[in-house]
Amino acid sequence: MNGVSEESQISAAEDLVNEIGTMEGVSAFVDKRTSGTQVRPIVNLTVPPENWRKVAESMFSDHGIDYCSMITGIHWPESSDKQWEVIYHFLRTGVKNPPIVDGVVEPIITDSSQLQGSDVPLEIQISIPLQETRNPKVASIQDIWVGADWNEKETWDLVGIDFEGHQGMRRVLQPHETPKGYHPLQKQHKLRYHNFEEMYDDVQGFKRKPADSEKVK
Amino acid sequence: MSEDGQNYTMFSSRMLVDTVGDTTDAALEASGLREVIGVLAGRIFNWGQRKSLFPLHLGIKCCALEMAAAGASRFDAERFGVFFRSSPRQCDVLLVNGPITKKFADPIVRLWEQMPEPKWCIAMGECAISGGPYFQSYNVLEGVDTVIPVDIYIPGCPPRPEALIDGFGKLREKIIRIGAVPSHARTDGVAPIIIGDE
Amino acid sequence: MAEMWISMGPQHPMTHGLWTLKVKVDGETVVDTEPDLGYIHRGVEKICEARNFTQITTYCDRLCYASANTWSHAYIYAAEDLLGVEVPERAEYIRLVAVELQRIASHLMWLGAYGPDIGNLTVMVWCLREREMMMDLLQELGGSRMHYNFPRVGGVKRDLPHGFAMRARHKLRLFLDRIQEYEALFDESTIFLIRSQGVGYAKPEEMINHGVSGPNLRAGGVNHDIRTSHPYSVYSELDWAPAVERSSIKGADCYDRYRIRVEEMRQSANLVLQALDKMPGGAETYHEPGDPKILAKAPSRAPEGTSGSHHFEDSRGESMFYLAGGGEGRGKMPYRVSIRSPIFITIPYASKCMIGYKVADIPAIMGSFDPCIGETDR
Amino acid sequence: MASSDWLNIRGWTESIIGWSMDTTHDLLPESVQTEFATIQPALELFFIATIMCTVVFAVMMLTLMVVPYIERKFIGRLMDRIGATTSLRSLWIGEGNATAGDWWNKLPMGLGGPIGFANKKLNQSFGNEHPEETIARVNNRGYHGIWFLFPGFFQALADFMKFATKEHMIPDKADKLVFEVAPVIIISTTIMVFAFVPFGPHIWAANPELSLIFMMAIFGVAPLGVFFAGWASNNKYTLIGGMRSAAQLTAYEIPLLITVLSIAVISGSFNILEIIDFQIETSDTWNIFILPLGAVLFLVTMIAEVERIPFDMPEAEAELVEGWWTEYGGIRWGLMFAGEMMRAYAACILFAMFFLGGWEFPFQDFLSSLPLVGIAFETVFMVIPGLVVVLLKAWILFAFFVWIRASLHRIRTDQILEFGWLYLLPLSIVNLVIATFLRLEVWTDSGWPIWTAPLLTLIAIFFFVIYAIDEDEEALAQSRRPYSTQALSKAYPGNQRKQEVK
Repeated sequence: MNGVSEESQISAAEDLVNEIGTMEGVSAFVDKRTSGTQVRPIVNLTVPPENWRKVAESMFSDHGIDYCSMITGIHWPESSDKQWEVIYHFLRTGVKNPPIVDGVVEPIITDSSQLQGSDVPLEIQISIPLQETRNPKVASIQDIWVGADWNEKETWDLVGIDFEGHQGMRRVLQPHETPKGYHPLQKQHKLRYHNFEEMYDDVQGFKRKPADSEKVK
Repeated sequence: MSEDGQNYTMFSSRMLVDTVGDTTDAALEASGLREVIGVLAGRIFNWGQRKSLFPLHLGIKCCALEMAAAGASRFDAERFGVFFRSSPRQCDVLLVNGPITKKFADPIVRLWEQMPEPKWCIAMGECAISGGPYFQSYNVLEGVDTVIPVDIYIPGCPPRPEALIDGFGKLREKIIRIGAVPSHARTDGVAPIIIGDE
Repeated sequence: MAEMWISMGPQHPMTHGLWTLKVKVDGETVVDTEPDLGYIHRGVEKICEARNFTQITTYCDRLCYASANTWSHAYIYAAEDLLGVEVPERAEYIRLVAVELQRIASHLMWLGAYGPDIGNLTVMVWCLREREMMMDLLQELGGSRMHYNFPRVGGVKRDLPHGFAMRARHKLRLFLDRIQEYEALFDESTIFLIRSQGVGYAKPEEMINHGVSGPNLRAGGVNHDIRTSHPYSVYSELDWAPAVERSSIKGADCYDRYRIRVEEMRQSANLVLQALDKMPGGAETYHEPGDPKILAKAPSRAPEGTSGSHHFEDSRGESMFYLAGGGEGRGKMPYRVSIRSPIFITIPYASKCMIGYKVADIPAIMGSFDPCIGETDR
Repeated sequence: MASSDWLNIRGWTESIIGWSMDTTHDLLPESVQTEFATIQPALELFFIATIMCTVVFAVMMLTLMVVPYIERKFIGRLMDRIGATTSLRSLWIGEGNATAGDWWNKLPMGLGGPIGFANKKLNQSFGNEHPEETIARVNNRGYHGIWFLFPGFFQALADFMKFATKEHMIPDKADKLVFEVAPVIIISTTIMVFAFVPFGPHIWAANPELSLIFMMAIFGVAPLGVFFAGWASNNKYTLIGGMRSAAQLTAYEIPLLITVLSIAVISGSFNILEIIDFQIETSDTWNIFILPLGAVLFLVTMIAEVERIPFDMPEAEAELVEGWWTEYGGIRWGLMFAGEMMRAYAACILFAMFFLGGWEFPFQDFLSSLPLVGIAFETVFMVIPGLVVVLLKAWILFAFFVWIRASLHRIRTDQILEFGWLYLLPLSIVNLVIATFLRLEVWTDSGWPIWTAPLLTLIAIFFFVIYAIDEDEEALAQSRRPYSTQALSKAYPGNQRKQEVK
């Protein structure tokens, strides 16, 4: 048994939730999910966009969350409470700087099942609902976690959520000459041949109707 | 020495080359040897072109790994004279092995134009033939033949290395039938060959 | 010579795949680099919003084509998290065998591509010869050579075929001896040592902050492996420890990244051998496809508001899927699929690692980070 | 020419030309004969030179076909592959089921008949209907074609035919004149090197007194063409490739010349034929046993001079696409590709000439002096001309080059230059000092004293073994890896890690 033990991970998740839950506007809870034979606690936070920057700085400095995994932007045009949503995923690697022994890095290869307290690795999922419809904005965390830099560029490029304070925002995945306002992952853009009838209608490409079009399919 | 302006040599070598060329032409014509040399040389050059098809070292997506596997030791493509070069100037087959996105459309056309004639294009894998699983995507062209004339289509996602080697075999058959002539001199109407449909 | 920008263009033997690295060069030393991705961006996230949960596995196979199984399993774990499915024990073991075999094949593809980067073609052909052995085993599981579409939400498509365990054990033991050949060609060649030791330093704490993960991170002495830090599947049942490299103070160089991957190949081979021995119900028994022992019943709709995510240890780093439920067809299709590609985050950092080294070092450094552009551009 | 054998092409041509000149002299009318007599020697010399040049060129070009065959097949075997299998057979069988139809009917003057007949006959005996071939194709065995048609041998010919028919493209912003001149420089100088290479005691084109210096001079001109090509094709990669080749070849030209000088010092003359005769007659020991350090140095500098794998920076595929010849295609690139092969071939022949005793069979004297078997060996040595021995040695050496190419990686440019200036240059000077010392002190008129050759080779082997075994015991004890990152690997003389960690 050399994976991280469940109890220590769940207790570490609870401590983190209690600490961060105290910040104003933040609602936090531990979501327990099973993956394979292991219970997997995830720290879930919902943060209003206004004080997201403050929460991010405190997470990095006080709670040692050092690894930004992914940023997702979702466009909820029909949903009632939010128009856009930005979901952050973080990992606490719980890795202290390995000591240097006679000029060589001596990595701490401890058996991960004995890890306790603050150096237990944790998963954190943060969702930020945004209300305004025209141009959604969220504070950028590029300078805290440099790993989030290209994630933010990609989210703006594909979903169109702007990140204030992000230097060098440019199109990363799309061709450079795509028109300004075009962000494909927004729900109003449809895939080609989205509804199959259209594809069948134009199967020979000369707008001819397929032979069995009147028959009830 | 193509333009006159660049021609620094006092003695115009092109004049010498032209005169020598014309006289030998006339002599061969008279002796009927021109026919013999023309036919035999045609066969030898055709054999040469067929037996050494250099594809471009261009890997777009998963079919690139099947291309590498075809070049490796189990399915050895080099048995048939297929030797991967990485500069378009030295290749005569453009093996397109992945989806062509809008961003890669004009670089691939530039690669195609950099290749000297006579050149052929093999569309390997679904993505190169018709956009494959990404035919609905906003960023993928539906097939390479929207930008480049294609000679051989190899279906499969990804096609097995044997299919790729069979594709080169089909290309050799096409070369032996229509000759290793530049594309403008080709008799059109020769439908592209699709592996496995005969 | 005045500084000039060279663009190592989309078609370039150095790039494993299609991307451009613009390099500002002063004479032979690299002054500044700037990656330009997006040449095979095919909008997989947009297409997956119009596909149901089983169809998406085929797209995830084709994300990173060198390790198709690891990516389809990463997606399946996230989908099971979204749909809340309990996977039978035997299916987890079969999945572990498939993923670890794919990790060996992916590392072999990397080693094969790294050889010509430094100038030796024999390594490529040897590694692809071994990779064929692994692909034969995976072909028995999934049916095709490269894209297997093997896992299903709630289990696996088919049980291990008859005689698979015997063939796998034989091939893995042969492979464990063959690794000595690569080490002879790499470690005992002085030229490889001077080309890779002390080249492309990457400091561990910088790497964590830049989001680099997987073998590139463990090469710097950081013991962070998703399989042990966030255990999933049955990795905690087998006894193994993540391979961590003891690098120099200035950080991990190309030689460490090479050593860590050769170590991981040995480790994956041992993991598969252990998994085959410990398989519940024995590796030789065969269950019909769809048997509840290998495939649990799974709901096919995810109501709105539910979400599922899962971190996964891919052969290149930490890959992750986030699925939001409630898409079209009353939830049969996901509302949003978000994919974390480890190489998409590593390439900007790797290109910054090259500053100060020679033009001839660019392929050595870039190759050692094992870029796979399929997953980068999604 | 002390050593000689029956294949005396030069002698024959001289006698034929001399006889024909004299007969023309007699046939001419009296009035012209005197003037003809004055120009007769010059005319004779001209005809002999042209004939001998064509003979040497023909020998070189025909045997050059073997070099790419060795390269493709041997590297294929090292890489567990079959390599090229293009053979003569593919001339008459079509492709799969497509054939070119009866193309011979288009031939005028009834030439078509015999060709068509031959085609049918060959197809029957060695064509597709051949039983083994179809069985081989059925169970997917690697079908190489009929073994005695040399599968793979004609791949180089097929490649060259294809190069000949490719379109010639000049990049529009390229410097056109230099773009055209550069391949001419490279190819012509490479072929001129063979003017001084004697293939046999009587098969050489030119044999000036200082043929060694002539050859080395011409050998060093090609890199100038490489630099021109790199500059002219107006492409960043080729520019860097051209600069690298210029820097690398200056760094290796000097140690090469000093090593060749030490050979001249040992053999006592600058003429290659005399060097070989020195090894065969006067000293009766090959120079490799006298100057082992010189042999190693010559090999290393020659590999760098010819830009093969360990020193392959100018056309390094990995980062420079194709290096200096990226923009060349078609026949110009084909000729430069063949020129590259010729330079490697010339390097192998030179090594055979300087160190392996030219056309002397190994242990020739010892074998023929054996009591019983000696006569048989004697006749064998009489029958085999010197040309065959030289070619065999060159091909075996080229196989050694290919073996190096298959197993070593590519060195970085600055490491190449550092290695050239800091290690090869001093070593070659040391080698020159040894050569002069051996020639002045140890050399007696009757030959080397008995102990010199074995002693020098033993010293060389001793140093080689010490240098080769450089694994680090305590590093091996600690970890399973032959070279542990932390334990300072001594594999490379002044390695970087030692300075950094201090």
